[in-house]
Amino acid sequence: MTATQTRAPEAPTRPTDNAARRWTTPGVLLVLVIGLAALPTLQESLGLDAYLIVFGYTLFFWVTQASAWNLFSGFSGYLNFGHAIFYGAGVYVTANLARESDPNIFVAILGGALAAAVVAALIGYVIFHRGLAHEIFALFTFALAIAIGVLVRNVDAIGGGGVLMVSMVTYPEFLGSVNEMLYYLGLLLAVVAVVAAALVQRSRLGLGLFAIRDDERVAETMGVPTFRYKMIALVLAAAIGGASGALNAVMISFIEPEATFGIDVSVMVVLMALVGGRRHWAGPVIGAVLMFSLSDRLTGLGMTELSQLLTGLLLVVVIVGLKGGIHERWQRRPRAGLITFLGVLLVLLVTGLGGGFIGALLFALLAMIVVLVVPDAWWARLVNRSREGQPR
Amino acid sequence: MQQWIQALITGLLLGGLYATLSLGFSLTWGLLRTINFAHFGFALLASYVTYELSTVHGFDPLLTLVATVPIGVALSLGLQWFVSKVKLDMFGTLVATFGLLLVLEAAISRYWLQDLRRIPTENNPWLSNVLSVGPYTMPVVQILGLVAAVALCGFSWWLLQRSRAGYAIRASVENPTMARAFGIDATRLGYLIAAISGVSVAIAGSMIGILYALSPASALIWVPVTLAVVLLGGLANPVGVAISATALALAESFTRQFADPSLAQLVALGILVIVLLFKPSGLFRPTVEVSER
Amino acid sequence: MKKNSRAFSTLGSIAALSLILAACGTSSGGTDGNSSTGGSDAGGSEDPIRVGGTLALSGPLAATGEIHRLAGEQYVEWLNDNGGLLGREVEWVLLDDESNPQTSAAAYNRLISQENVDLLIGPYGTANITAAMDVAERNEMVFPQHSATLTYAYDYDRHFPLFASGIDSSRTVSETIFDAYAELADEAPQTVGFVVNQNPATDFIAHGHEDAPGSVQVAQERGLDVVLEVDFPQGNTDWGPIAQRIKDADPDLLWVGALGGDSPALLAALSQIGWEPRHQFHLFPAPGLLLGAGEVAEGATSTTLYEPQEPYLSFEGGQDVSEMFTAAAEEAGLPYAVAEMQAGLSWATWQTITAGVEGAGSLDQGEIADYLVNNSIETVLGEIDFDPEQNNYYGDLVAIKQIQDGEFTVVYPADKTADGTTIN
Amino acid sequence: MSTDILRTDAVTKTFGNLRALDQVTMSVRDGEILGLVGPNGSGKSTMINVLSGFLRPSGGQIHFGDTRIDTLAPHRVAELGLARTYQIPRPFSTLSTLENVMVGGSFGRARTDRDPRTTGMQWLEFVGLGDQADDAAESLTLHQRKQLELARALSCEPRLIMLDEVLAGLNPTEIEGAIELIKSIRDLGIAVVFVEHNMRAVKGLCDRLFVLQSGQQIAEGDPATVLSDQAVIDAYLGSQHA
Repeated sequence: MTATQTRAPEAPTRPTDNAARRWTTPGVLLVLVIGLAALPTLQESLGLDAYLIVFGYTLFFWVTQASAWNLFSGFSGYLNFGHAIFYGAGVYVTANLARESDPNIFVAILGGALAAAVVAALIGYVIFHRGLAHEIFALFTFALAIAIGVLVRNVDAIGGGGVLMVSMVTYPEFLGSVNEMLYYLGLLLAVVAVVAAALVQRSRLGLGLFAIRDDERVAETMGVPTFRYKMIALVLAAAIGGASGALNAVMISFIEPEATFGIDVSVMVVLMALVGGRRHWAGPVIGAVLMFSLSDRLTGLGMTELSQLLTGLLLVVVIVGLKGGIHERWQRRPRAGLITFLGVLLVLLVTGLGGGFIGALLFALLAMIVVLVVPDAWWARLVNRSREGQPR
Repeated sequence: MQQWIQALITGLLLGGLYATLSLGFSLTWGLLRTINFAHFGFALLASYVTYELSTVHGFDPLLTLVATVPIGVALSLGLQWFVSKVKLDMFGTLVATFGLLLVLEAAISRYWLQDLRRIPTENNPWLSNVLSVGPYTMPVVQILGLVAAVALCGFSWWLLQRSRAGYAIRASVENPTMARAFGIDATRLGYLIAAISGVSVAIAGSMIGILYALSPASALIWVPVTLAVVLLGGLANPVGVAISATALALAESFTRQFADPSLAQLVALGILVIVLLFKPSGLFRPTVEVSER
Repeated sequence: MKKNSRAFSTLGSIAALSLILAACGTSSGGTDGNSSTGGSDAGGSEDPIRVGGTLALSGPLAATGEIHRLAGEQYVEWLNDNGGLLGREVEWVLLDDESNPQTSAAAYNRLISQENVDLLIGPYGTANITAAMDVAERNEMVFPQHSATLTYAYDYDRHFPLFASGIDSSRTVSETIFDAYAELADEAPQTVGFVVNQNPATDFIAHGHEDAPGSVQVAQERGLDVVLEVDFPQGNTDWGPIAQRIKDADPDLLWVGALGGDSPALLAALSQIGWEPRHQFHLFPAPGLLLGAGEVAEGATSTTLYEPQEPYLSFEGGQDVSEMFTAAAEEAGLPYAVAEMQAGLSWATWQTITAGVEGAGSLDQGEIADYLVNNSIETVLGEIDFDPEQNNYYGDLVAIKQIQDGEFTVVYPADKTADGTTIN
Repeated sequence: MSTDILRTDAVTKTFGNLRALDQVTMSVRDGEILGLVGPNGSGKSTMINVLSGFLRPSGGQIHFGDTRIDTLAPHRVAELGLARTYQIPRPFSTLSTLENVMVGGSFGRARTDRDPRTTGMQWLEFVGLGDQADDAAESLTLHQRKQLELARALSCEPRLIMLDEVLAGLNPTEIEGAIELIKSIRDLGIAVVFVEHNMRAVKGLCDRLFVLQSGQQIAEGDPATVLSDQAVIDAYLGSQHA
């Protein structure tokens, strides 16, 4: 067995990547990030409306939170239903900093990350020694988040007697208006979250977490330091969630314990990751883009019952039709999925039919889901018929 | 001293409601491997039907059980059919049932609007129908609720632990393949469990309709306490549910009486967090110990 | 089981397809947001003036959001029937903020930059108003709002509050409550018990904020003996123990920091343990539900800024809001169709927009703001003079109403009562 | 005298009031194949679980080389070079066959300078699973899963490997293949603890035997003498008559 030193093990995706393929994903992502970063400055000249900046920020927020959550829960199988604990820790760092003077946004973000990391370390240290079953862990964290909400409500030192306001924060001039600052920092945190998830997934830590997810005791006896790995992943996920929470406090400006530690954030990140796919860093990104652009378009329609109905139906359809989540199903039909998505997106953007960029993005994703949901048997017949041109 | 006993009574009566509400959720989770968030939608629908029949059509609120129980059972059976056909893992059922909850909330707010609704006092005799023993008072409707809770938990305990069907159910949950080999029809038994959950969620829903104001968004108020009762009581363990529901309700009641009502939920959830830290499977053994593979 | 899972995937694809068609169908109407122009013979042929705003059409605040939606729609209809604004038709672009501040802030960004609305109107609820006001301030737009009570938090010079309680609202509202009960002279309550919802709005009026005193301190200042002070969480599930503590404290005046459905539940619990409040005050109850509580609610007082009775009916638009709102509410099937404080606040906010635009004769935000600050505005709440020195707040117009023989009627101050009815 | 790679002193394991292991003292010499045999329920699997750290002993000590391991976390035990297979295969179901082996290659005693993907492929080929590398572990047959168990244990680069009834459920040809495989493992200088009911394989492979009955040691020594020992025969025959 010749000992030749080569790269770290590949990402455990189904098709073994060759070198060329290996660099396309990061390449494409880099171009996307640069494009997104340029958006605010090009916004006027391209004639896009300024709302895209705010939509962009909130989209980055959800991508960050869903990716951070998945980094621990998706990879390790311990579904955390109290992610709002870490998000809320970040929010309340900014809120408490803002009690005296307008806080510096970077101090707030780092403080939020630190606070969330400390809270995660505490919770992790206590819980992981107890060996809670996965579903008990899930609902234990759910109850813990709500208990912390009630605690913050009643402890004036943290909760400020129930209400804290964040109106202004100080930040470097070159970031532009508050909305642009939120956009840029939101994009930065989203990139950090996604890159962290991708790096973890491709590293020894990722392999260890996947092993923990499938059979923790076997993983432990094969040498995986399960306690240490669960702690590292949880603290990392919490830090990113806390940082993003600290930034989001500026957007909410009215900070209340029930809303911050309530089920909104905790349940939404789980839905986004489960819908998008838990086993790959791209899963929560796709889930976040789909769920948020859907809710954004639907709030625009002003028909509340319809939007609730559509969101509920979509959840059922996707979790039933695409068992492992959109990304996993996409891996079985990568070309067809991508062509549908890009095709529909371009058509809608050109014709302006979908009601602007966000509508086009949403319908392109929904079209891709339809293509992916079609069962294999039908798909095979469909593809063959189109190739050979005559019906079977 | 009198306050202690009155707080004890109030806690017991509240425990009855918590137990009835949590029983179905616990059985579905423990025996049917489904974390059913639509459960809270079923309860809300039952509350609204009770409100509608008593306020608009003048029926006695308790009599509306004749309508809400069949609805609850039908919805639970329908869900069980859907879940058994669709083959989702535990967390897949959670997403699907959360979706169904949203659909139910949309339907409810379509018909009853977003407005706060409550049965007016003249249509709701149960609000003033109170049994008083010395200085202590007990609303009769909550006593009936407690009786229903004891009956439901008792029956499901007897069914699971002492009846042949119960033995078959537990066997088929613990080792489905082996059970099927012995000819146990798991689906039929699954429907039996779903029916029991349907009855209990409907009774709890109607009780909530009688006692509280309703709005389409109020379904989720009951999620934390139900999770606490189910986790504390051990999955699908009817006796565990009954005792943990009472324990949590008493803790809340005493906190409200002697400390401050705003801390009640903190005390209840605090107990849960502490107990789970020392006994991860809850105070009582789950009915079916998922064997270490 | 292959056959079944295949069947379900097909079902999934059909459902997803229908989703797309539904989404396409609904949004192909070009502009987003259901705009209600109402009115037929609106003036002017130019494109309509678009007023943007959000309301809680879903989530915990939706019950009251619904009232503001109906009142707003009726006003726009009335406005377009009476020549619209500057001779142009008015269109209200309404989005749902789902009772969530973050959604509200994002929606106002959309209204301003995507919908490019000409004017803004605030959402419902203190949290959502605070979030939306930041967005309005960044865009220097006039921001009239009807229901924010945390008066200490707002210093934006183009924000126009219609919750007419003065800048020091926790003190002024409290003083008005106790002034009303002082009318009872020797029968006035000596002891008071506080039971307060932790919601920010009710908590602020009851406990105040830092240097601004709330009702508890004001009661003590006035020599009343506070025999009970208890907070309950939003979504409280048991009223028994709270009722028991009230019975033990036995206050002359039961001061309930109520929101929505709290009051009837508490009164039911009190009647079950056989305790009748001698005097009872409820801060922001859902009026329909309180009346629904029947006999136990007799004598209950609450705050108001508009009631469908004199003198309000003779104020500017007082008659219109009552008739149009009640008709629309009955048609929509609301269980309680009476136009009261919330509907009045909404109508007054729209009146402020109309007065500002017509007075300034233009849609320029600065001119509208200047006009509103320098002129008194006639509204259903009465005459209002926004005072720039007090962050555009003004005098206290809060009145106290009481349930007498199953009906609400204003009992204090005297100039707001119909034919001199007094508190009992 | 080759040195002892593993030594247990009076190891006990109780489940409630059931004494699964009762004061068991045994040792495994470097490079040898030790047969751990005994009737069903004699505590063989429990012994492997305890040795590998999967279960904590209730009493007694275990030494691996000169390090005491019964107080170490199981992953520390694996890093020292002790690996095991499971009687009922427990693959990482959502990972591919190669990824399963890469877990061993990335942790355990594997030196970090070696790419686990390459070493993983080598071990897969070694056990004959070369062309199943990218299949999902879930899709493997029972025999293939047993081979995967072996490959996974070997990928930890152990000094001692414990095989828990790897022959159970295999047809004769598969058994022959497995025996050859175990011989080649021994040739790599890895000590083997071989838990097995197939006496023919035990006789063919083992240098020494250690016999357990209801948690207690009843015999030890070379296969020929041990299998003719009356107590051992009674233990097996006795169990057949009971």
